[in-house]
Amino acid sequence: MDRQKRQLQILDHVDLTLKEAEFVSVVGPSGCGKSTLLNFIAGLTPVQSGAVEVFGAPPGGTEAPLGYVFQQHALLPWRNVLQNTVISLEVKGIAKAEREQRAREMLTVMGLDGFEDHFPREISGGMRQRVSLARTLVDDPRLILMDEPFGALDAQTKLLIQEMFLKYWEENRKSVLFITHDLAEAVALADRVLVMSSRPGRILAEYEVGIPRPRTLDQVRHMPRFTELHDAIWEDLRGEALKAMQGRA
Amino acid sequence: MDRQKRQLQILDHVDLTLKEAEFVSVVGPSGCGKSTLLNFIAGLTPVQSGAVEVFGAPPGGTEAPLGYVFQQHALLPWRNVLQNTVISLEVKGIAKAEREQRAREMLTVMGLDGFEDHFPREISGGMRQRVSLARTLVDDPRLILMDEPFGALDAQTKLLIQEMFLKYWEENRKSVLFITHDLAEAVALADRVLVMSSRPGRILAEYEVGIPRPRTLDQVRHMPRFTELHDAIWEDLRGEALKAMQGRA
Amino acid sequence: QDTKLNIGVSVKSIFGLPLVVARDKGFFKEEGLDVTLEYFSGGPPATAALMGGSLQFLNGALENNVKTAKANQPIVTIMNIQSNYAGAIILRKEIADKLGRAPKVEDLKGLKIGTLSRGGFTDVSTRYILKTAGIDPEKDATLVPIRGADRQLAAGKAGEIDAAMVTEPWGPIAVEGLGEWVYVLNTTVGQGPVLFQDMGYVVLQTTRDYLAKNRPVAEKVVRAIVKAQKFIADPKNVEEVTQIALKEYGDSQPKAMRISVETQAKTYVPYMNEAMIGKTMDLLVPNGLIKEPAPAYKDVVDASFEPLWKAYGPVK
Amino acid sequence: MMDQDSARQVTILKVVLLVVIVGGWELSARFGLIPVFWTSSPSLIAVAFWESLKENEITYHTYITMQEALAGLAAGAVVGVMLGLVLGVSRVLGAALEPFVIAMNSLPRVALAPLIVMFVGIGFASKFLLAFSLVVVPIMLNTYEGIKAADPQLINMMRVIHAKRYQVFYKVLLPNCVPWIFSALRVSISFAIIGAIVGEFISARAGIGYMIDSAAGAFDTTGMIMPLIVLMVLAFSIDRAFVATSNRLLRWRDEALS
Amino acid sequence: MMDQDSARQVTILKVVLLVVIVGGWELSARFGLIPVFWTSSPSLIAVAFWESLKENEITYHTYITMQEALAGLAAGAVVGVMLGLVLGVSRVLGAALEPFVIAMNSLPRVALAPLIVMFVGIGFASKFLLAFSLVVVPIMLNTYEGIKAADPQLINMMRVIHAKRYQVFYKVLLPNCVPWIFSALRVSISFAIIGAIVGEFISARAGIGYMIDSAAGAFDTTGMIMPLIVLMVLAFSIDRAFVATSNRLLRWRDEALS
Ligand SMILES: Nc1ncnc2c1ncn2[C@@H]1O[C@H](COP(=O)(O)OP(=O)(O)OP(=O)(O)O)[C@@H](O)[C@H]1O
Ligand SMILES: Nc1ncnc2c1ncn2[C@@H]1O[C@H](COP(=O)(O)OP(=O)(O)OP(=O)(O)O)[C@@H](O)[C@H]1O
Ligand SMILES: [Mg+2]
Ligand SMILES: [Mg+2]
Repeated sequence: MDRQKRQLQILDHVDLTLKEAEFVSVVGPSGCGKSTLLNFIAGLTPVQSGAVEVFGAPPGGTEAPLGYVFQQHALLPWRNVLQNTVISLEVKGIAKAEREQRAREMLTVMGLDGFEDHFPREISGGMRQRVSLARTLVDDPRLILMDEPFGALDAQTKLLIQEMFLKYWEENRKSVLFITHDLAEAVALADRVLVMSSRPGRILAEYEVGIPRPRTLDQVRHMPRFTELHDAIWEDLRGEALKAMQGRA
Repeated sequence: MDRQKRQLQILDHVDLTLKEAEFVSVVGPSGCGKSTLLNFIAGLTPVQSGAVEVFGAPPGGTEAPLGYVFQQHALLPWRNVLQNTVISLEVKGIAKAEREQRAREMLTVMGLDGFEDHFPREISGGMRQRVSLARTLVDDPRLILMDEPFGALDAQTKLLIQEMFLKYWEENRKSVLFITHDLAEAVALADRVLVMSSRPGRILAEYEVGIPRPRTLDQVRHMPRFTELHDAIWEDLRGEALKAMQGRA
Repeated sequence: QDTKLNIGVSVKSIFGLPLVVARDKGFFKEEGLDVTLEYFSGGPPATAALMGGSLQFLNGALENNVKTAKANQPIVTIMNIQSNYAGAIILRKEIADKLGRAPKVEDLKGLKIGTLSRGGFTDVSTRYILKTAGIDPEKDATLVPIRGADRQLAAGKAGEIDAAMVTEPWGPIAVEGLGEWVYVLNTTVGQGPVLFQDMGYVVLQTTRDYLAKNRPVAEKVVRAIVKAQKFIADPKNVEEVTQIALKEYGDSQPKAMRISVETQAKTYVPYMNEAMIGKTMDLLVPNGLIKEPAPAYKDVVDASFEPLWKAYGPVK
Repeated sequence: MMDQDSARQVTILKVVLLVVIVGGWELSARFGLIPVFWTSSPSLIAVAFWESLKENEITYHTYITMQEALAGLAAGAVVGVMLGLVLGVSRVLGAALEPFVIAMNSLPRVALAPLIVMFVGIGFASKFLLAFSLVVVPIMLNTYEGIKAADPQLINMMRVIHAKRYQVFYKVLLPNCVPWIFSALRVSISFAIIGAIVGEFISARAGIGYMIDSAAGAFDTTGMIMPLIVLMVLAFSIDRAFVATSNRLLRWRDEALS
Repeated sequence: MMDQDSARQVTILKVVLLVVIVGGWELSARFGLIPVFWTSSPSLIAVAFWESLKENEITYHTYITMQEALAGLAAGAVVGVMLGLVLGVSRVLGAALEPFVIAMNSLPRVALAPLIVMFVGIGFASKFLLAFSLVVVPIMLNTYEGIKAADPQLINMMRVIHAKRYQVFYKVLLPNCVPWIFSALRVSISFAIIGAIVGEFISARAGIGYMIDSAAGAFDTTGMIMPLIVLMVLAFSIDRAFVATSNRLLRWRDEALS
């Protein structure tokens, strides 16, 4: 079936096709266009040249079952955890009882039961990012775009949330396009890692991770393949990252 | 000589002595009192009970040759890179020509030559944190307190700056008390890692890293001792980190 | 059912006394009118209120009507309220004391004289008086406009002005009440140029449109006010009128108020005549506040109310 | 952030300051250091207040002024918020209108008294309009700022979940303005009162402005200052109540008003 | 952020708005939709302006008013900044004085005119004082806020390098206030002008307020509106120049004024 394969073509000879239930990480120096890529796919930025297709349709279509997790949680500060989680269902016009039930279930999966009434400012950064995940996942998207979702968390919280998300994903495989600066994260979570060059963004290299699933982060760290991939990618990127840092902010 | 050994006693049975030219990392869950510990030593927070001694004197003495690197760069936004770097020398009343020469040298060491005239807002996050390092190091402190100095950087920039700082430190050994949430960073840089419990902060465990110097980060990642220590510390902390995250922000 | 009316008074000043008496003595009520007096912070906003329809009648200076008539605005005067300019030039006591005699207009040479506002009645009158005494108001004296008589006295106390042109009852308040000033010239008692006598100082105005539709109401108003003017003029009513004035204008200076009421009592007369337009022009033209030619008497005054004025009786 | 100790110090200092100001004024007046005729004194003011209270005068005039001010404030808030929203939603229109609005707002309203009286008459309407004209622009500009300050990421989030434009408006832009509107409302309280009083100076039969004007005409300094002080206390109490209410309503915010 | 395209649209819309407002006013006046006697018309105003310019009148009066306003602004800035710094440095005193200052600031100054005349007389001083009294409080409060807003981390950094108190003040607190002071100065420009004009309404022999007052007495609406418009244009130009200067001086900041 042609909806099994999603055709995504972007920007400066960036040619990328995501398979159903595949987890693809994208790494690249700051400012190389990673976020722009996601915005093209989500239909947030109009495509100037080239073609982007999401489930066979142009991006931004009203029915595209897309989820987007941002680096900053993007929670509405005046809504409590539950009200934030239901927003996509609310916008769709799903009845209150149903949407709240679904949201509560997803919050439980994320380990947030008991915090439904809290405002975003009252919970920790790690919890906020999990609410943001719950909000995206409750809508049951077929493709999840994630733009450095754990980039703003402290290292330990990040480890915890990576573990949780990895477990969830392995149980509910969905297509994921995951942007990160963290090479360890990219390798540990994904099936495939794309390395982008600095502006104008091109795909420099592509690695099949090849670590079997189900994984746990602790195991992965011990695998020679992990360190090997990490080194290889860092080899690709070191020069670009240095350039990116020395450019103006 | 008694100034060779610095006696630091803090808070809830935290007993810690730093050796000359030793690099000690402190990890612990959010809110356990790590920053408070540094503030005690720096004399920013008055000590309520117990004793803190810095080079044999109470903290906050006007002559204590201390440096402090904060998580947020703490640069003065209205001063350019050079003016920010000289501030501690300026406060001491060192002549303009001399202080600027010393600052320029340190900026060169940090790879910032050519950026002397830029305001903080005009340079990248990684460069700002390097200016902050240069400002601290130009004063030639005997003890450097570092509070998650690389915590706000993106993962790749962090790798670059860690490398640079590691190299600098191995050439100019100074005592360093380094706080971080990032276990890999703690292990890779330090001679000794202290693990703190959640509030009230106590020292849970202490690890001698034992990886020979000079090190490079790439090498360190491949060493079994590195992964082993990482796992051990994470074992100690996982539960605490989870608790810290679930508490209110 | 009484006819509700709003009558404006351009400034809260004793020149509106006939309206206050007509209201408080029930003369309006006798005519079947329910009158509310509205005080303003000057002629322009009051005239604006009249034209905007918030007021049916306005007690304001004749000069305002002369100006509006020249600008073809449909405002018309239907009776006189106070015929003489009730003002006085006063001088600070310590300056007068140095003279060692009663001050004269000539003594104002070189002094700073407070007026209410530039181009306003006190300002042009002061200039006229100075000129008649051979003093050039531009060169030989300094005229300082200060909003509000209380502020004039404050400015005098602060040493900012030496003399002031004040309207009733501020003359008596300053001289007899506070004892800090002395009279130089008091037009209310007939001193100064004849121009200030029988000049149509303050008049009752309305719009031509309103008059066309409500002539009977206008007649009732005129009748009530004429009755009040006559009441004020009767010497045996001085005490009662003083009490009414004190209640309306503040009771801090009862002695001064009585003197003010007594001296003004005979100046509240309803009559208008063609010479009044000329006197107003004589006052305004030299100051560039209005240009020749003068508007026709009939364009300013509706003399058809003259029969009602006669109820006041003869004037000496 | 302030610890309990400093908080107590502040409270004590406030009381001390109040005593020094009021006491100093009273004593200077008693010992003739300042002329009572022009500056009155706290005890004279207190007596005048008590008299006025007994005759229900000050209460009545305060009621009138507050009625005008609050009506102007309410109308100004409604219109200002609506205009601000329109400008904020249509950014081009907003950016184009902004300089005109600011220029208009810098006019001294008192100078326009004849125009106001001509077009809206005297009575309630003119005071209302002055209060309104003083508050509508700040409220409008703040609402506009509130819309502009909405986090673009929140709007992106709404677009990703296919929210309609009106949903973005009601669920993001509008709530985002609320703290901005509240802070504009807070400063507008005294603007509205000033507007009402200036309106009363042009022409009025009641209200604080009328009391002050009458007292000025009667050479009564105490009578001028007393209503001003009542007004000051009232404005201050309203401000406190407003801050308390807004901190309750906006408890989702990081920072509270003080 | 605005792209070039919208920026052009905004400029076009501004011109269109200006034409519509001025043109609409002129046409309504010509066709008698509004009473010219009360509302004047752009062409009448233009003629009056030209006449006044030829006789060097409007320039002279504008000069007088601006002198009063700018003197008041300058003095208000100096005193306001000093008070703000004192309050900010001594936080207890600042917190204690704050409510008094706010209460004072909510008084309508116009009502205090007789007292002002009494104490400083008429002439330059009273206008200066009114302008001063309107600007000093906002500048003081903003300076105070600027001190309070100083990043505690910067102060910690200074303490670690053993900076003396005066060094912390000169090298951190003071520069940190500058943008706050500038933004207070910006809003204070129109406050100062309003203060000067209100002062001129009470008593003056020259200035824009005097021109307006004289024109009002002569029922000359054109003569009233013309100086107001000159003032508006002037205030607007000063604002633009100020924004440009401050963006140059404060180019170290993340965000520019607009
Ligand atoms: N709104 C915009 N206007 C102008 N340039 C933009 C805009 N957004 C992005 N850019 C530019 O496009 C390039 C790509 O930006 P993008 O945000 O996609 O990079 P990124 O790879 O996500 O960077 P990072 O890793 O820092 O998030 C950058 O050089 C940026 O300067
Ligand atoms: N100024 C303060 N007032 C009250 N409590 C404070 C203050 N500063 C810190 N604390 C509390 O003291 C505890 C220790 O704080 P500290 O900042 O030292 O933790 P930390 O280990 O540095 O945390 P993090 O990893 O998040 O930086 C925390 O629980 C915090 O809530
Ligand atoms: Mg990005
Ligand atoms: Mg900390």
